[in-house]
Amino acid sequence: MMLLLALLVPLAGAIACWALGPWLRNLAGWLATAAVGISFVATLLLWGAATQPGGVHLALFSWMSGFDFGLTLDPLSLLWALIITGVGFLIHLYSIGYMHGDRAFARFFAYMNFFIFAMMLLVLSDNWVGLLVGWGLVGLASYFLIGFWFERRSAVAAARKAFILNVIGDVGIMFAIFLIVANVHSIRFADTFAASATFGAPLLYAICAGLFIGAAAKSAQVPLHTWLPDAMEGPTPVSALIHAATMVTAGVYLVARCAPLWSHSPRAQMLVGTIGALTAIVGAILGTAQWDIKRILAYSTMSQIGYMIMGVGVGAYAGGVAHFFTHAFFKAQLFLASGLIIHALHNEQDVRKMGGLRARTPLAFWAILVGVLAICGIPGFSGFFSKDQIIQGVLENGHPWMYGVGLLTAGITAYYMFRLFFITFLGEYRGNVDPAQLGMAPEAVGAEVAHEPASTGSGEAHAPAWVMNLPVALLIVPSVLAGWLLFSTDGASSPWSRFFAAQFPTAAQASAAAVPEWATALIALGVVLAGIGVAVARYATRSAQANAVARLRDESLRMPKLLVNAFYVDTLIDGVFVRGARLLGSLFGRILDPHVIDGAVRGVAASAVGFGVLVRALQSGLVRAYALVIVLGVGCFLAYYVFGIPR
Amino acid sequence: MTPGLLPMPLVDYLALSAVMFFIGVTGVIVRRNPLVMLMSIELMFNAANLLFVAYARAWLNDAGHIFAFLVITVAAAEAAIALAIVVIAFRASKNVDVDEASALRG
Amino acid sequence: MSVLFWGLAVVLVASAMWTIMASKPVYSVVALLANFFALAVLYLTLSAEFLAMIQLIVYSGAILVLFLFVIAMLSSGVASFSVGPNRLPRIAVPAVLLVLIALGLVVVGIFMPHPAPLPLAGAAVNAGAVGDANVFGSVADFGRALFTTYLLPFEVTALILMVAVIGVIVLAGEHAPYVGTPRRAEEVRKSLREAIAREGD
Amino acid sequence: MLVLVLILLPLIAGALLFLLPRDDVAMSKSVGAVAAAAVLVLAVAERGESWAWRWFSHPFIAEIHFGATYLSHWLVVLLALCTLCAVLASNVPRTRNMIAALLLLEGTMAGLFLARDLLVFALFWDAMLLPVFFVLIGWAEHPATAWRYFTYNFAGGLTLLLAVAAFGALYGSTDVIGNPAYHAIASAWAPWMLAGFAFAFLVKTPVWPFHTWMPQTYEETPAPMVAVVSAVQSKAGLYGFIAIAFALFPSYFRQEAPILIVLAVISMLYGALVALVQADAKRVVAYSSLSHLGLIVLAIASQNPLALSGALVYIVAHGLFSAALFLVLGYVEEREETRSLARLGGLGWANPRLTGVFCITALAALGLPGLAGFVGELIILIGVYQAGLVWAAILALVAVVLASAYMLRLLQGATNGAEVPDLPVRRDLTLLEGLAVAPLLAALLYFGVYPHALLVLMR
Repeated sequence: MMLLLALLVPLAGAIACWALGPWLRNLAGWLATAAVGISFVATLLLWGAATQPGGVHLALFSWMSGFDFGLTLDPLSLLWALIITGVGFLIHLYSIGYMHGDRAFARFFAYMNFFIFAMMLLVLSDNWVGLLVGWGLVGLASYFLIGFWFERRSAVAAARKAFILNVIGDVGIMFAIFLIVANVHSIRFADTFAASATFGAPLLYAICAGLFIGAAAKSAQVPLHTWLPDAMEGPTPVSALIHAATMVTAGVYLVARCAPLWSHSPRAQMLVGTIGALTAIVGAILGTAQWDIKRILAYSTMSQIGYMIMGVGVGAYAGGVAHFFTHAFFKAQLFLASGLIIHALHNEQDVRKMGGLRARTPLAFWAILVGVLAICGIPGFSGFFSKDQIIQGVLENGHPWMYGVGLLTAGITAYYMFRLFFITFLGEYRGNVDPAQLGMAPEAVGAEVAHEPASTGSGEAHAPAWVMNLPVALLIVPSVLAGWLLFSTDGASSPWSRFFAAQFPTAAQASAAAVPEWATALIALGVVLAGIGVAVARYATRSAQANAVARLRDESLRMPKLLVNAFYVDTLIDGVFVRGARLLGSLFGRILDPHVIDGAVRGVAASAVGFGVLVRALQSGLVRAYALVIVLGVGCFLAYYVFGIPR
Repeated sequence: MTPGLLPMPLVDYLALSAVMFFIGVTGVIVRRNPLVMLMSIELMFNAANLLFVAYARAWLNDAGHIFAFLVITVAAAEAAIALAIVVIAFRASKNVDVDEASALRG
Repeated sequence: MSVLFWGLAVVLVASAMWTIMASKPVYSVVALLANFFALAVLYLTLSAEFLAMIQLIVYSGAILVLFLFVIAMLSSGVASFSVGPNRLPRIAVPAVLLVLIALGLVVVGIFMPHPAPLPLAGAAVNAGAVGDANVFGSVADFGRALFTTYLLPFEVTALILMVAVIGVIVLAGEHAPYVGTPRRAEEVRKSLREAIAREGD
Repeated sequence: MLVLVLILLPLIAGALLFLLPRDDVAMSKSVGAVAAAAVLVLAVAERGESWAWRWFSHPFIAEIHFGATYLSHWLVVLLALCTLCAVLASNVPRTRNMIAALLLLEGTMAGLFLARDLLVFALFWDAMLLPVFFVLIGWAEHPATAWRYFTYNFAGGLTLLLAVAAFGALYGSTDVIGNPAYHAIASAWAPWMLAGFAFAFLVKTPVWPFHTWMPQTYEETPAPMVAVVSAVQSKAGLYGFIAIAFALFPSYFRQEAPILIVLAVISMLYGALVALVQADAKRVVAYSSLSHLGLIVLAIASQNPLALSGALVYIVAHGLFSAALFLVLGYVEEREETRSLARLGGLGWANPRLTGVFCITALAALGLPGLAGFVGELIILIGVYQAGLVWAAILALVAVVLASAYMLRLLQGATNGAEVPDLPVRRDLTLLEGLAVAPLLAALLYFGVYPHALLVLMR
């Protein structure tokens, strides 16, 4: 019952905010926040039961035989549910301040609550269809929130792109469901996993590939990642909640949930690991070329999820899931803190127009500093533990090249995150410098100014400051400390491993790795420090600070086209699929339909008319001709009677 | 004469009627004067009547007479109407030729 | 008897041929009159007294006179009518051939041996209607049949005649709806063409 | 007897409406709504054997025999619901005549779905064209549309009639719908009869390449009528496939199914691709219908029990969301006075309630999980996959992706974008307009979560 409560209260909140929005006004924010809070508490109360073997299970209803629906709460879904509701609660709270004064304040919270509901449905379902429903609804919530400011063309386009790419993911999962139901005749996870040993390798691979298409679309893996940077068109709390902390990690959840399938299919593991590694490094490289603060964070999110996917893909489930755990805190914090900046600078998002913000937004300064340290994996901060565990896990599962990619990515991450930090907080404030001086393209300037119009100039005047500051401050704590859950002297007995002992029993098979764990940590630290060093040299030295304007302009203008255009993936997709589909549609709709098909129909009609014209000649209007024809007919008639018909 | 017996074999009447009928047909087809065409039609009617009467006599059945009577009535009606049409159709025309009246041409 | 029959047959065929071949309509009428007279005599030999009278009165007396009236009327208005269009059309030869073929077929059909001979008198073809041979065809006999068994067809005759009367009045009356002139025909043709063109769109 | 009431009540009510004053909108609307609601209540409340009714029986004279199978029961319920909603939503010039036409359509279509005799079926098949035809004559922008609609569908009706005549001549009875005794027919003429039936059904549904009458008809028919036509009349073809083509000629149907499968898959992709580039909002929905109905035809042609039961779900779902979509597009057109996607936009701020309704409808149409369309899609495709048509299932998934593309294009095109300062009509959704679509959306949601009642075949 508690489980149902945790699931449905956010839905009720969403409906209330949507239906009663005009009457609730600012109360809607508090209502929605309370709903998420209740959901969090309910989930927390189930902790004890969920960590028992078997977890909590609640059967709901059945469509027909084989299609039984229910909810389940085991350590994996418990972790996700807690993060979703916990971090979600803080972000809801923050949004009350951030969205204050927006015309569609209540609608925003309706969408946010709906998102929490959908996400809970996704992680609590005990069957594929329930998961898929959650999966689709999460995509829908994301669509609504990205396109929240729907009067803006770019937001509308970004929302549509996100939705369609997510549907591609849904479709992949649907395909996997066909395979599963055709072979298992049940949609429940438990039945599927129990039967998975009987699947042949090709079938297993096909199922895993289908599921992974879903995971890749939702978790922004190459090449289905292009929606994530565009998704930053949504309000900043949305970016924090959906596109950093929760929704995008659904892919990680899916792969971890299907650990029994993946464990039996090395080919699928290879596929997922490869895509994850590729995403990690591509995201990191693209992160170095961005100027929009939210886009930098978006690419870093993509890169970090690449890590997680790589981890869970190759079998390092605990590490991948742990990275989700820590990442949820520090990435949410980074986004919320950047939201503070954006808010304070009246919706300025371009880091080139920031600078010297340490004094103006001290809380953001500290929060981003902690976040950056955490994401770079500085020892002591949470990211250090989880990231190390993934990198080490990859090696233990026998993929040395992924190990290398992981280390390299860590270095690049350190570089671009510190680049963000230095440009934003050090030096002089550049907000009043002519944009052209900073190398910003004029049309881009126009676009930036138009950002986040609805909350312009309304936020700081009315909203109580603490609703925005408190969540940021609170998130600092887990950002630093969460990683310590993974710490133990012998690796096996950390609280984390004990928590997941039942979920991922195969973790114990860790073969003797070529590199011991402490060495990995040292190497990673070295690479990270090197990355930081480059960032310091380019942005933090005294000389760099002195002519920051000129340097930024230089960098903007010299940025490789390949990076600015994100490896042309978008262009390629647009050119091949979008234009291709439109071309075919025009061809069919403008040529085939009216000319060929209707032409054939008209041909039939024309032949009837032609026959009529032919016969018309007989209709001479001459009485005598008619008489002749009648005689002819009489003659035939007579001939019939005289000679009979030939038999 | 013997009741129920024809003065001549039935086939003779048939042949005579057929010849008359086809003379009428030829008239309708070949002539272009509407009046002559109408008269040819009367010929055809009469050929048919001849058969009715002959068969009535052969079978001693009144129905043939009655039908011949009806045919004469219809012929009268037909002649009246057809002549009216001829009159109005050619009242304003300089030439009397049914081939000129071909408004029904398709 | 056969002399009378064959004599009448010769008159009938000859007058029929004259009717369709006469160069002037008036001659046709005269030929047709001869034909009808011969036919009336033939009816008498078949003991159809009443019909023979009717044949003379209605056909010769009424219809042919009507023809003469029309000829007279049109001759006054149409110059060439007295002659009439008597050119033989192109279809005449095949038409006559066709007619002859049909005639041949009929004759073949009449004289070819039939599997079952035609039932003649005595065979109860229609027992109820078989009359007394002695009075058969007399006016009294005919009248009885007409007003008892065949009352309905007789009434229908009245209807037909009434329709004919109304038709003639409508057609030839003051406000005839349609006067068939070549010009008028061309107009009708044109409007028909337009209507067809509209439908075709 | 009940079955007769279902057919005659709307027919009589529709005829009686013409007695009302021509411009009494409120009166004719309430009479129409009461009649439609009565039919709905009767259709929902009553089921089972009390449905059957037959008049006389004579060797090879058509029997006036009506009755319901579970499929026709659901179709009649759908028909009654859609008609009720359409009557409520009617807001066109000469409303009285429109409502009368809607009721006449309801009566003829109820007769079609409930007919158990092929000849009666054929009779109603042609009769149901007439109300739509006259509505097109009266309201369409081009009269040619009406003729086009009529000619295409009547051609189908002709082959149907020929096939029925042949059937009666060969088997001595046409009282065979839903009669299991007549299902194993072997004759040299059977393929021709099947072809005659199939042609009618293919045109009516429609399936590519027999669809070209549809976009124009849907575009020019006023919203209430097109809602019923697309929601229910298109199902007549599908019903025919299931109840006649499949039930009476199983072996020949199996033999010819590959053709149907190919046409269905082409319909799905073709409709989706063309919908992607249409400039007119109603044409987008029209082509999307082609795509969606292709999926149902695919399900029927696959002959898999799971796919067939999914087909029933999707038949109902498609009926609900296409009716809702056309009604909503009618509302939008009333407000913006255009259907061109290039000129639509900005409803989001001006009409938030309308936007919300539009949103749910469009999402149902693109197969959003949690709404009925998704359930149908999923179950059909599982069945199609089970039937061994892997390639068809995969291509259907491509159509699903395309569906989200064109539906979002439609939805965003109409609702998103900057606020339009000079919107012709600023009025948001009125209560009556809301009531007209609310039952459709509620049913979509209900069956999306719990389609148990529709999955009869699998129980």
